[in-house]
Formats: sequence, structure tokens, C-alpha cells
Amino acid sequence: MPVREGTYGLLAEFDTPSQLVRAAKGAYSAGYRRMDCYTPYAVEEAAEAIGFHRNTVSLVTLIGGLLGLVTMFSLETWISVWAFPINVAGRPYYSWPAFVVPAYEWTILWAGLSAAFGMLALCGLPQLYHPLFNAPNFRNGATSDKFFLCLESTDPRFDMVETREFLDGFTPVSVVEVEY
Amino acid sequence: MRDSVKENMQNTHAKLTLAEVRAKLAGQKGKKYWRSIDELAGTPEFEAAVREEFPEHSSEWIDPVSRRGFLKLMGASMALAGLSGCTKQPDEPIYPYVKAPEDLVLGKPVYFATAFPFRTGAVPLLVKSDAYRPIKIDGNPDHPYNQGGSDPITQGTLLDLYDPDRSQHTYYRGETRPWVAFLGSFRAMLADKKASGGQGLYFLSTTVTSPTLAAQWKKGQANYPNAKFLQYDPVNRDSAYAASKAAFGEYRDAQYKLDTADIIVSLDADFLSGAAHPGFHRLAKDYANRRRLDKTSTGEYSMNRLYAVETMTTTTGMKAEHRLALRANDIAGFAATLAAAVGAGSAPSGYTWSDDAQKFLAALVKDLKANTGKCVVIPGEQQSASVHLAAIAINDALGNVGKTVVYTETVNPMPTVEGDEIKSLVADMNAGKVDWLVILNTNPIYSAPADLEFADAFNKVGTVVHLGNHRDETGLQAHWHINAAHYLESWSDARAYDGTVSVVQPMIDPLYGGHSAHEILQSLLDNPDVSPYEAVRSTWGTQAASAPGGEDPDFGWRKLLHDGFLANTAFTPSSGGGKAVIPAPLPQLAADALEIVFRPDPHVYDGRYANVGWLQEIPRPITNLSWDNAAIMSYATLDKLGVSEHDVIEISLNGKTVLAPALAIPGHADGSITLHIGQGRTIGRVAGGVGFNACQIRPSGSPLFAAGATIRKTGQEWGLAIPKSHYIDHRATYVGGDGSGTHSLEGNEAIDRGIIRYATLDQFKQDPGFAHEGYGKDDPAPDESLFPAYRYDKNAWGMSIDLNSCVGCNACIVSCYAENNIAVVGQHQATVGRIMQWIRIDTYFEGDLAAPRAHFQPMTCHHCENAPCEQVCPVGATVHTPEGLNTMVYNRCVGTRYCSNNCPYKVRRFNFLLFSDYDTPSLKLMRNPDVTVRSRGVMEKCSYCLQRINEVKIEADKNNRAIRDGEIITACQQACPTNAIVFGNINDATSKVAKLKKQERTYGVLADLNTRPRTTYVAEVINVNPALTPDVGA
Amino acid sequence: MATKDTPVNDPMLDPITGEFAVIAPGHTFKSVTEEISNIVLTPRTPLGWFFGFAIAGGVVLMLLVALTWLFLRGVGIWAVTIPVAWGFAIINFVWWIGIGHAGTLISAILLLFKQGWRNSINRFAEAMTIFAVVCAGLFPLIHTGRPWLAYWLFPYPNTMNVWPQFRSPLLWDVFAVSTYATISVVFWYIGMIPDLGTLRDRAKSRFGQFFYGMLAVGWRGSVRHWVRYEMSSLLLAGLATPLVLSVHSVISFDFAVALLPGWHTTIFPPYFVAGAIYSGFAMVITLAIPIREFYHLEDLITLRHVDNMCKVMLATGLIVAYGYSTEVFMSYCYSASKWEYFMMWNRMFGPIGWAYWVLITCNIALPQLLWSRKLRRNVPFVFLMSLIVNTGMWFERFVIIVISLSRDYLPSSWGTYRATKWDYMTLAGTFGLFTFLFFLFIRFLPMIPMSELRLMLPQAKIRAEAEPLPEAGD
Amino acid sequence: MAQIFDRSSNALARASLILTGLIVIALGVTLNELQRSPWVTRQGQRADQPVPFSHKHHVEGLGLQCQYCHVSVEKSSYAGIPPTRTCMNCHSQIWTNAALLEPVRHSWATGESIVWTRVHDLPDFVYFNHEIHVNKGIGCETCHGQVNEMPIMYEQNTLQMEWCLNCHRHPEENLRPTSEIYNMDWKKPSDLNPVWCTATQVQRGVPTAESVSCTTTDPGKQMLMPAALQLSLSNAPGGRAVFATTSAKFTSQEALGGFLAEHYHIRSARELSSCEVCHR
Repeated sequence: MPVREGTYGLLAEFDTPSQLVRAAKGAYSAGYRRMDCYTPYAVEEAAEAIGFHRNTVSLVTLIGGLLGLVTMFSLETWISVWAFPINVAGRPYYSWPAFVVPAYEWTILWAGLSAAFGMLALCGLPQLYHPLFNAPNFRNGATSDKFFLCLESTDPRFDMVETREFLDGFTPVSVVEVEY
Repeated sequence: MRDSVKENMQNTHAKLTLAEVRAKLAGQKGKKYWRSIDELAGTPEFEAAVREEFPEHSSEWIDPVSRRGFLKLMGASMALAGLSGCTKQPDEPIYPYVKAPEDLVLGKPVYFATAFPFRTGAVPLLVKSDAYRPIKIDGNPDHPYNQGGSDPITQGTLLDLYDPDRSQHTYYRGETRPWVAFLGSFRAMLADKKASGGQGLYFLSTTVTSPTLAAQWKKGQANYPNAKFLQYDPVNRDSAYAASKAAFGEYRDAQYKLDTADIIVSLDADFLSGAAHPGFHRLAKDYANRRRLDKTSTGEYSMNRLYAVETMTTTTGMKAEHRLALRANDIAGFAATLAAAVGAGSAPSGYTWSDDAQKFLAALVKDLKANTGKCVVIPGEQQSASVHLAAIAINDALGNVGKTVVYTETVNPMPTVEGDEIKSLVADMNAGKVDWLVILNTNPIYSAPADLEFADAFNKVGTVVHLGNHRDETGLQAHWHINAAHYLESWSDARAYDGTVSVVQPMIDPLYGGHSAHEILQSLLDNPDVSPYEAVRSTWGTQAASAPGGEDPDFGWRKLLHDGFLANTAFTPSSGGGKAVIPAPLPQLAADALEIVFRPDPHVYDGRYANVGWLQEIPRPITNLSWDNAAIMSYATLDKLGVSEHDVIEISLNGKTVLAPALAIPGHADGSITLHIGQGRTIGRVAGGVGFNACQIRPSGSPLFAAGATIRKTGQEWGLAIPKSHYIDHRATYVGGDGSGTHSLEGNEAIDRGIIRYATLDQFKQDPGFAHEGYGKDDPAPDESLFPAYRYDKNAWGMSIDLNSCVGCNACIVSCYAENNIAVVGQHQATVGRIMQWIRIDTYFEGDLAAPRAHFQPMTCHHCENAPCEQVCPVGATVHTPEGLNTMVYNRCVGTRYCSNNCPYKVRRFNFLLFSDYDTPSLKLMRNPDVTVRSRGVMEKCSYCLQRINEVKIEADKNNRAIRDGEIITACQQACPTNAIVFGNINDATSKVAKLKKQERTYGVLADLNTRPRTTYVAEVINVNPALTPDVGA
Repeated sequence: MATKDTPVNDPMLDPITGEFAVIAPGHTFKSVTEEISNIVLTPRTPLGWFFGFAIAGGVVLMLLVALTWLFLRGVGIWAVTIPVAWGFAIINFVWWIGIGHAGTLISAILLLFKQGWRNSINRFAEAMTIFAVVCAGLFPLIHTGRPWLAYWLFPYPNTMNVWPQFRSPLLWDVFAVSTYATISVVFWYIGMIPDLGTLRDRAKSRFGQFFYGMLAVGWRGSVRHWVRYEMSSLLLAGLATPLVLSVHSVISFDFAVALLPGWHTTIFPPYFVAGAIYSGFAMVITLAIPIREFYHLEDLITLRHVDNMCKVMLATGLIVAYGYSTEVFMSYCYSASKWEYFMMWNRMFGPIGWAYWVLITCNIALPQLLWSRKLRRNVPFVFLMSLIVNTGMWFERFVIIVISLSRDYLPSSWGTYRATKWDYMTLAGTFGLFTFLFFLFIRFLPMIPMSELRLMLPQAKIRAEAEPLPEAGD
Repeated sequence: MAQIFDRSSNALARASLILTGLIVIALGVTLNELQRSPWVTRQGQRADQPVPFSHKHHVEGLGLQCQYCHVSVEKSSYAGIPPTRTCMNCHSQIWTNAALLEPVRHSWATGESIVWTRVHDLPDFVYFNHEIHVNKGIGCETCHGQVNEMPIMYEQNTLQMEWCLNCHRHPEENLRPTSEIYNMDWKKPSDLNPVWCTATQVQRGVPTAESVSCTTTDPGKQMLMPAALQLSLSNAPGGRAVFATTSAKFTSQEALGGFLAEHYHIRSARELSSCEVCHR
């Protein structure tokens, strides 16, 4: 990603999740869209407040699981019926009941890996460097006990002064400017 | 790796520390030193001392397996790095011939006829030779005597040939010398003694079997009339010879004709368990042929009936319809009583018989009298002369002579009572009369009766020469030791049981340049350099040349070598003969007296095969004992003596003592302990330290059995290796017995589970389908499955085993070992249950263990069509072939052992450690090149001799023809003396096996599991005397 | 309901339900975070940790000795033989895998059932799963005769054109266990990412920041991420649930698919799974109680947890007991099969019958004491009971594997089994390995999920009006 | 609180993730190739032999028959390595002083074997049988390559199990008339090189070679019957056999292979690819 200069956004710090949700709702209704909340645990209300509903993790998982199922079952069938058909214990080459088990396991394996890595990929992780970490107070609390709302400078409504005032209206602990 | 039990046993020997070993050796210099360290190294004390110094699994560090271990770890770690599939094979060199023999086609075996000159009569052989290395020994199928059958000992002589412990040099006082040095010294002595007629020159030989050797001695004696030629083997035919001398005035051999005998009575004669009984191959074959339920011309079943009276439980006794266990001492009394009852002699006084014995006697007498001329009484080799005389008299009285028994000249050319010869020799030795003692292939220091103190007498002899296969106990003490040539390496001759002459011809150049007795005796003659070949040829050449044939003067001789025997040389029965007078038998033993019975070991015989790993390891019939020997007794005696199995007891007899572990077996006579001779050797990597030497208490006066023994418990235990199940369960009522006495849980379960199915002849007549009636005895139909059955359209290999014919002799097992390169695992591993045999003979004891009925069942891989093992192998290392073989692909096996768990027959064997010997050069020569030698971590099992199938298949395919019935013979089938095993194509309705499988008596073991086994059994039918046991059978 | 033996004024007790609290009252986001993260981030390692770690390390060395000898000599150094071709290795394998199941159950199934109390224990229960699977996974590898060829169990293109045989339950095991290990690690790691972020942000040392920063992959607590994260966790839990049920079912197939009496039974899958959870919970208790004492985590792992886990043990123990009684019923009363009949008789009264009674005592008889609430809250007793149950479950596998194999169809081939010192060393060695890994885990990773505990605090509740809470934020 | 990671670390992290994936794939591909590479199989490698024996010179140059040295190829599993005597048959007369042949003379003089290095080395658990292959229409060249073009012997094919199976699963692709077994230059039939074959009536018990006769020259244009056919005519017991008078023309290996497989009674692919065929 290209290195950008300037301001990433304004970061408001709150003590309680309720304050954060209120601020986020306010910002959303004020027309801000490019923004995000940062919380030490999952605050679903905050996500709803900033209008994040779409979630494709499930779909990725489903596709992964089906791929695993098909891959393993066809592998087993190919091996036992075509690649090297051998009479094993008088059983048919196509012993499908036996093939179910590995196929089942691979369904879960592929689905699980898709769920985990799909989630990371959708989140854009790993992202070791992020402008937010430049904020002096962010790492003090975002992962332990503070709640943050960041309005990003790329939002068309963003204005350094107006937005700061807007945020101050929610009585945050502080509002700081985050640089790239 | 030996367990603590073994260590305990070692502790019963005097303990040594390494310091003491050094002290023992200190002060001994030069020539004495070599002898001591050699003597010491093999002794249990020395082993114990080593263990003491390196206590923790000392043997693990010492044995060759571990030395290679580190290299293997390197290999393994490289492999674990993931590249083993890619590792390269090392460069393999090719050593072509410089001049190739013209008739040799490398890769194709050649077969040669020869004979194994065993002391009970020659066993005619056909030896398979690969690039002139004998790799498999089997009976000669064309020979009239054994018709292809063999026995465990004969099979085992192959390993004896390649035994790495064989003596490899001529030694003089411990230093190697060339053979000519001995010859020079020997001939110088002969020249010296020429004048005195050989005064002071003694020969002590093993029983002479070679007519040529006898002829050589005869001529030699003419030159040296005062020289003496004596014979001694610890197991001999003294009783038979003494009896025949008494009855006929000269030594005679009895030949029994079981093909015409309806009633057979064994008076302690174990004629069904191995070559230790003269004529075993023929007797077993004739016996079995009368048990195939063939019908006579009148439509009756021509089945024989066997009665046995014996002490030690033997396969003969267990095959018998009716068996009476008597102490060895009392059998003579029984024989005399029987003789009196049939009108030969008078009944001995002072004998009282139990109810059972009286009932047995009455029924037997009745049966015999009803079958005069069609019955036979066989006396035991290890019974007294009085029993033999009684048998002669009974057979005479019943009109059997000339019909079921004939008397001929002796098979061995120099019959003698050996027990007397050794006594006279020792007397002469002690008297200082013996100047030179030449010991030929016998080992008196080990085997002479203890009270003769042979070792002491030995020191009074000027010069002792020992010719032997091994530098054994005697060889180590003798001044001269000469390494003997094995019979597969040398020329000789011998007569089979029926008298037919066989020529022993060498299969291979002597591996270590050994020499034979012929060469030594020839020195006595005027032409001392005549080779054994010329000597043998001069004996039989004329007779052979008279055979009709081409103009070639060599034709007859070549035919003799080709056939392996000289036709029409069987003995003609001597007519007439003397009258047997039965001497008064020994008085009946008091009820509380304890008797010791000495018997040859069923496998290692008198100790001469003690270093043959196969024979040591394969469980003996009945006792199921692998390695070791034991004080064998009945359960009642065990209880009475207050000892448990595996307890080490001290047996004292006439002031001599020996330590022996106790072992109870079903059916042994009470108040009697059987000791097997042949163990307790002190030399050899296999034999050394195995068991105890029963000769240590053997009295020269009564070498067969002796009363008056006392027992003392030592408090030690010895872990006897009994690889087969040996739990004896006392919960008789629960397991299905009648609640009285001791029953075998296994035996009852085997009958209950339909593993053993049998009926009496009467039951069979009424209900020929008895084998398929009852719970779990109906085999599922082929299509009784969710899945469609696999169709086998072409060849479908199968096996049928006739349980009526199987006598449990173990020949098949040894044959399988030789054919399939099966590894020997050793005493400890055998104890743990890791014995590798692909075929075993399951023995089930039914009923009260004091008087049981045994059932022998050879058990191999059943090649189930729905093989449970295959289904569970994760890598497909065991799969089915289109011909229905369950194949084991060793190189694919990763060793999960799941297949073994899922095998209901438990016939799979696993290489838990590196059991195969990859290092010993001589063993490499012996291996069957067509069978992979299995390495560690690999499962293996019976393959139906796949290599033989493939060989025949390729031959047939080359010629575009179908495989003929009988063209493929499995190794077990080939060795079987009774033809109990039949192999072939079950899809070919005309094949023998298919016909057998159609018999109503044929059943599959555990077939109700729907495994669809390819091996089936023909159920046993026994011909009981209704007067004795009316309620037996399935 | 408050009972007489629980003081009503105990702050840990909910005044209405009488239940113990899951978290002691008075905790804040900050206090929770600090209490847990300080265990990891403190520069001073407790002496006791070093002590325990050294002992565990010593036992691991013993395991290495045992394994080296094993690779040198072969599996023959163990007691395995014919007919008992599977011994300690497979017993230990099944036992360890079973232990692992509780971790997955706590993290997955209880998550699906929205059992909040699981949060305090799920992280180390999951860690326990992974380490148990590591110990378990060792055995199928080393028990083979030629372990260097164990990769043949995987289908990969090779010059032999030979493939694995998919009808074998052992191959199913390969896929089940490898999937289980992978999913468990992934689930564990995904669950740990937010906490790793916390550690990254709280770490003082540069190395700590870097180390946890790498592991946290830049987690910054964005609610968008949180939503995906929660969904992913839920899906993983949803996948892990059938997985955990299938894994022990598949392992039970190793036996159930075979035709051996005592193995060939359809009841194995459910009863193996219940048994796995049974022993797993016992192991969680075995681990939780010392940790709770040592690190003074009584506030976070409360008697409520102990009590609940005891109840789960009791419940699964009863399922297992039902399984045993069904086996007896099937073989003695219903099967009409002589094999089955003999198998059960032999299992109870045969030469190794004592093992069956050990199993019954440890798994069925003694755990009935857990019906008593008082005993369920008696920590030393519960600890002892957890050890008893684990012993019993080990013997369950011993009974199934060894006794069934020792006397099967053909009486001639009956045998016995006597474990060697190498067997014991390997078993003990895996205890060491397990403990060793666990010591590393509690020292370097957060053993209680902070982010999930925060969610459980009363402060986490969103109020309609933003009114500063009195205690919030300090 | 400063950044722990540099700006570039994001790109680095993602790049390394992708790289790891690529490395894993590359490793797999490498191992897969490695196990079939000449480094492992020794395909094409010329071993260090005591005498640089040239098959090209002896076969192509001098026209020696394969069986002159490899005597047992038709009758045993083992084709046979010639004894020193075979070398000396000629080399006692020619090249008697050649330095290259010193090992041969040394062997002859001392009776010690010439120690060759095995070129076609199968693992010990593989039981290959020359006799059946040669008798059923697999030519030397099929496995050993054009030995007549090899100055120093080397392994033409991998001799790996997959290579064996390839033919055992499709034997007809490599079958040729048994009369052409030793023909190093045999070409599979095509439109330009047709093959004519005549089969006698299917007879059991007649060696394969005698039941079919083939020729590469059009029998229609030729008066003489092929030698092999004459042989079988005269050998037929009691004139029982009746022969087809016309011979079939084959212009593709597929057709010829099918014909030969039928008449040589080649076992089915399933039988031939069964484990016990090669492993015992």
C-alpha cells in the first residue's frame, strides 16, 4: 500500500462502551461513514451503530467445507476404483461407506481453515503497522479497558476542526489526531 | 534380553563375578588357558557374571542387534527427515563365474537324491539345491519307504549343515592343525600298533548306520585284531536288540505293517511323533492311510483302532482311541499280563491294576482276540527288553507274524547293546588299557550315564581323538579334534527301515573341509587313501551295475545316484525264528515311589541337534515347550510334590542331582517324571545354556527309567517358554466340564466354539453331516452379505487339512521354517509369545486332564476371501490376489499390527525386533532365494508358498497350459509324512482339494464369522471301542 | 438456593440463585486485564514455576531416552506381542485424545450453548487439548514397526503408484486426528489473537512487544473485525462440535470395525465420546485446581466452575456407566453369542479381570460421591476425584484393548500381556511432555481469555443513556 | 506509545505469507521430481566397471546374440552374467594383450570373479523373472533400451514400480512377436511398417512362441512360409492342428498388441498388477 502522509483521522476515547455506542450512532446519523470503533471486546452494538452488517465469513466457510468434502471423496474414489483397484477383503472397490469418514473430516478441516484464515483475510490481517498505533493513547487502552471511535480523514464529511468539535460533543476522555 | 526369571535360574548355578573369572584364569598359562576361557565363555555362570557386571539388559548391549542399532538409528533419522523414499540403494556388485558349470542354470533349482543316515534308519531325501547350495530337504517321493514324507529332525538337519557354530578346523590341544598333521600322527600310531594287533586302540562311535563303514571296520579289524570298535549313543535300541537276541538268537529288527493292521497296540511306542522311532515315516503313513474313511470292497469303513499304553504323553497316545497312562516301570507288567491274556506266557504276580486299567485290558484283549492276524503290538524303543519280548510273544500268539509284523536283519549293520559297550569302555579306560581313543561323532562326556564318571576316565587315556560336527563337550577335552563333514557334504550309505539301500551323496563341498569316519577307518586298511566315494562305490557298485539299463557300465551307478536308492534291496523277512520267553517283569512300583523316565527330546533328539535353532524353538508336541527341557509330570504329581509349574526342583537319583523346572502336562502317568535328554549343552550359540542335562542323573544300570528319586524345591523359578496357550483352568463346571477334575479351558472352548469337531465312527455312520450341526457350525452362504461377493473365475487356491491324518509331529513347521526363511527369535522372545512360526499345530486337550483326548489342528493363514486383516490395513500392505491368496507385501508394511489384532486365527507374526540374522555368512547360504527375508517392524504370515505357486504358474504360462493338480506343493504339504495337507485349485472340480472340500466332514474354522476361509479341515472321526468310552464325540 | 452449609453473606454467592459467581464481584476491565496479563508479563518468574518446569523437563528427557531405545531396537522393547499386538501405545493414544476432548467441548459446545462460565477455563482447556493431542499423536507414530515410513499413511503421489487403503479405520484416524489437531490449534490461536493484542500493548520489553505483536498480527479491536471474529469463532465452534464427536467416534471405530469380541460393538462411538469428555473434564480439574491455587485465581476460576465441571463429570460418568451396563447386557443377555458371552466373562473374571474392577470402581462407583454438593465444592476432594477418574478411564482402554485381545476366538492363541519398563517410561514420559508444554503455556501465553471475561463483567452492558458509572475506568 | 513495527512490515508480512505457501508447493514439487530423478533412479548413469565393456561394439559391431552371454534369459528368472570363460572364448585369440582386458585375464588366471557393478538393480523384495517376459513377447529393448547403441551400459528406464505397473496394466502396448524379442531395432507397427501375423488354432500346452508366427514382410508377396510357422506345422502332433491360411495385417501397436495378448494368453491387467506377481 502506498505510504500516505497527513492525518488518518480523529480518535475519540471513551471510558464505557455505552458512551462509545452513543457517539458512534451520533456520528453515523451525522453522515459519517468512514469510521470505526475499537473496543477491548466484541461490542456488537457499536458495529451496528456504524452500519456494519455484511459478513461473508460464513459463505467462505461453506465453500471451503464443500471443497474439502468433494476433494477427499473424489480422491478416495479415484484411488480405490481407478488408480489402483485391489481386492481388499472381498469388499467392493467403491466402498463408499468407508469413504465417508475421511471426507467428513476434510469437510471440517477445510471449513475450519477457511473460517479462520478467511476471517483474517477479510479483516486485512496481518497488518502489523497501522496508523492508529501512532495515537499516543490507543495502545494504552484499546485492547484492555478503553473504547475508541475513529472518524477517518478520507470521509468526505471529515474536517479537522468540525469533526473534532463534533466528537467533543460526546464528552470523550480525549480526542486526538492520528497521523499516518 | 532375558527376564528376571531367567536370571533367577542362572543364580541357581554357582555365581561368578568377573573378578573370579579373572582369578580362575590367572595362573593358567598357555595351552590350558585357551581351554578354560573357552569352557568358561559358554557356561551359564559366565553369562551370569557378565550380567552381574553389566546388569541392565546386558545382553541387549552384547548381542549383535544392538551393535547395528546405532547405524540403524542414523538411517532412521535420515528417513524421518522425510527422504527415505528417495534414499538410494547402495551399489550392488555381481560376481559372475569364471567357468560356469555346464548344467547350471542360475535361478533354477536342481534336485538331488540322497539320504539322511539317521540312527533309526536312513531317511531318503530329495534335496533342493540352488546354485549348488542345498536350501531345502524333503523326503524322496519315489522311495518306497517314506514316499516323500519327512520329520522335524530331518528337516532340521539343513540348519545343522549351515550352523555357524560348526567346527571349522582340525585342532590339536586347542591349536588349529592341518588335517594331514592328524593323519600323519594317526598313521604313525597305527604303524606302531601294527605289531600288537592294535592293542590299546579303541574306537567309540555313534551307532554305525553305514554298511560301508561296517565293511571298512571289518577289514580294519582283520589288520588290527586287538583294536576295539564300540558304539554308544545315549538313545539307542538296546532293549529291542537284547530282546531279539533273546528270542531269535541273533539281532533282528521288527518291521510293522500297519496297512494291514486293524488293531494297533502301542506299548509305550511313540511311533507317530518323529524319526526317533524306527520306521516312523512308513508307520505314520500306513496308520494315516487307514484313517481316511475309505470303504473296503464290502462297503465297510476300513478304519484302524489304536490303543496306547504309555507314561509320557505323546502324540501317539493322543491319537489313540484308547489310552492308558502307566508308569514306565509297570508297563512291562502290563505287557506280561496282556500276553498271558492272549495266551502267551503267564501273568506276573504281585501286580494290581486299577479299575480303569482292568477295563482297558479286558476290552483290549477282546478286541485283539477278535482280530487275530489283523492286529499288531508295538513295543516302545525306550521300554525294557521284557516289553519287547512280550510284544514278540503276543504278536506270535495272535498270529500276526508274517502279516502285520515281520522280522528281518537289522537296518544298522553293527547292532550291539550300546549300554554294555560304554560300560566296558569306561572299565578299560579306568584300567589304563586304552591308549588311543578315537571318538566318532558321539559326545560321551556330555551323554554318558552320570555314574560312569566318563570325564574322569577320559583323563586316563593317552590320546583322545574326537571327530565331530561341533567342537562339543568332548571335542573341547580331546587332544585331537577333527571337524566332521556333514552328511550333506560327504559320501556314505545307509539302509532305510525296510532295508532299501540309499547312497548318501554330498550336496555341497564341505563348507569347512570336514572329514568323515570313512576316512579315518580307511587308514586302518591296506589302501588307506581310498576316498569315501570309492569306498561307497565299491560296496554297492557291483549290485548297482546289475540293474537293467544301457550299455554304459556307469549306468547303474548313475541311476542309483539319480534315484537315491538301490531298488529291490529291501530286506526279505526272515522266516521262523525263536520263541520269546517273557522274563518276570520288575515288581510293580509302590504307589508313593517316584520314578524318573529318560526320553530323547522330540526335536533335538539326544542333543546332537541342540544347536539347531528351528528345532529348539518350535514348540514340542504335547508339552508345547519351546527351548529348554523340563521335569514333566502329571497335575496330580505336581500337586503331590507341592510344586508349581516353572518352579525349579532339584531331582536326586542315586546320589546324583540335577536342577529342572517343573512342568505339568495332561495325561502323564502319576508318580513319574519324564526328563528329556538332549538339552543342557554348554556349547553353541543356540544350545548353550538351554535347559539341563538329564544325563547328569542317568544311571548306567537302568538308563531308561529308574525309581527312587527324591525331589527338593529350590525356591527358584525358571520362565519356561511355552509359546502356546497353557492356562489350565480349574473351573471345570463353568467351562463346560462335568465338574470333576481338572479341565482345560481352551480345550472345552475349542469344542464349544466348533473349532474342533469330531465324531465316533458310529456317530458318523448315522450322521455324516455332524460337522455342520449345532450352533455356529453352518457356514454362511457366499452371498450372505451387503456387498456382492468377489468372484474368482480362474484358479482359486485352497487347502484341506485332514485332522484324522494329522499326527502332530511338527514336520510341517520345520519345513515351513526352511522354505520361508523364518527367523528364530530366542528363548526370551518365545516366552513373551513372539515366535514366528507361520504354521503351528494347535493342540487342544479335551476332558479331564488326567486322561484327556487331544486334538491336533495345524493352523496357518486361512486366506479368507473376506479377510478381516486386509480391511484394516491402512497402507494396503495385505491384499487379495485375483486367485484368492491373501498376500502380505512386506515392503509396504509399516507395522501397525492392526491386521494381527483383527485376525481371528491369530496366524500373523510380527518382527517386533530385528529377528532375521543378516550377518552370519553361513546362514545366508541357506536362505531360500525366492522368499524375502523380513526385517524389523514388518508383519508376516503363511503365503501358501506363493513362491512355489508363481514358479509353477510361470512354467505353465510359458507352455500355455493350465496348472495341473498336484503340481504346486506347499512346503508343509511336502513334509507331511501322513499326507494330511492337500493344496490345489478349488475351482477345478477334479482336483484332490476340491473333492476333499466337498466331503461332508469338511468344515471351516470360525467360518460363521463369514471370513470364508480357503483352508478347511476334514473333521476327525475316531473308531472307539464301544466297550470303553461310549459317550464321546460331537 | 442458599443451603445451610453455604453462608448467605458470601460475596461469591448470588443472593437469588444461591450459585457461585463466575467472576468475583468488584472486578473491572482493568483489573481483569491486569490480573491475567501480569502472570505472563511479569519479569519475575515464580520459583515454583522453575521447579515444576525442571521436573517436567527431566521427565521429557526420560521420554527421549525411551524413544531413542525404541527407534534403535523396535517396538519389541514394549510388551506388545501376539495376540496382544496393541498395548500401552494405543491405550495411551486413546486416553490422551479423550483428555483433549474436554477442551474442545468447553470451548466449542459450551460456547454454542452460551454457557458463560466456560470463559474462565476455556483457554487452558484448549491448550490442554492441543498438548494432549500432541502426546496422543506421538503414539500412533511410534507404535508402528517402521515409524520412518509412517508418511505412507498419507495419500501423496509416489513412484510406487500405491495409495493408502481407505477402508481401514486407522486411516480414518489419520484424518480425524490430523484434522482435530489442526482445527484445535487454529481455534486456540484465533481465540487468542485479541489477548495477544493486549499483551503486545502491555508488554514493557521490546522483545515482548515484538513477540506478541507478531502473534497478534496487528489486531486493533476494530468492531468490524470483532464481528467477523465472533462469526468465525462461532463457525469454528460449530465445526469443532461435530469434529470432536467424530474424532472419538472414529477412534472407537478402530475397535468397533474390527471383529474381535469386546471390540465389535455398535455402542462404542457414543460411549467413547462420553468417556472422552469424562476424562477430559477430570483433567481440566486436575490442571485448574493447582493453577488456581498457585496463581491465586480463585476470583476468576471460582467454585462455580469446579461445581459445574463436577456436574459434567457426573453426567458423562453416568453415560459411560450406561455404556458399560449395555455391554454387559448385550453380551450376557441379548447377544446369544458364545464369543460375546465368553468375552464378558473373561473381562470380569479372566486372568486380567482385576483391571475391569479397577475401572468399575474408578469410573462408576466412586464418582457417585459427586452427587453431594458439599463434596463437589470440596476442592481437595474434587482434585482427588479427577485423578481417580483419569485412572479409571486409562483402565477402560486397557480393558478394551488388552483383555479383549488376550483371549479372542481361537483358544490356542490366547496369551497375556506384561508391560515392560519401557512401556511405563513412555507413558510417564508423555505426562512429562504434557506438563512441560503446559508450563511453557502458562508462562508465556494468557491462560484465561481476557476479552471474553471483559464481556462478562456487568460494566459491559450497554445502557441506553450514557451515564458515567461510578467505578468505571479506574 | 510508538509503533512496534515499521510501515514496511505489513507488506513484508503478507509477502512472507505468500512466499511460505510458494515454498511449500515448491518443496512438494521438488520432492516429487527428486524421487523420479536420475539421481535416485540412476537412470542413464554409467557405473564404474572394471572393464569398459561396450554392448554397442559387441552387439552392433560384431553381431553377437544377446543369449551368447545372457544364456539363461529364456529359461530362468535370471538372465545370467557371462562367466570369464565366455570372454576368453574370443579374447584368448584377439586383443590378447589389450590393457583394457587385463581384469579379464587376471580373472582367468586366478579364478577370481570379475566384479561388475550391477546396472539394473531391483530391490531385494522384487522378484523379476526374465523367462516369462521373454517368452510372452516383451523384447529386451523394451526394458533395457537399445543396448546396441550403448558403448557403456546404463539404465534406460527408471525401473521404479510405477514404470513396471505402467506396462503390467497395459501389456498390449509393448507386446511384440516372440521372434522379435532380441531385435534391438524393432519398431512398433505402423502404416509404413505393417506386421503380418498368423495364429495357429488355440492350442493348450504349446509354447507361446510356436502358436503365433509373425513377419514384417508381406506373406502374400512371398512364397515361403515364415520359419516359425513351418516349425509348428511339422511339429503338430497327428496333424490335429488346422491353420488359418490367411494372415492378418497389423498397422498399429494397438491392434497387434491386442492380437498377441489374446494369442499369447497374456493375463489380464488386474492379474498382472496384483502385488504377488512381483513381491513374495
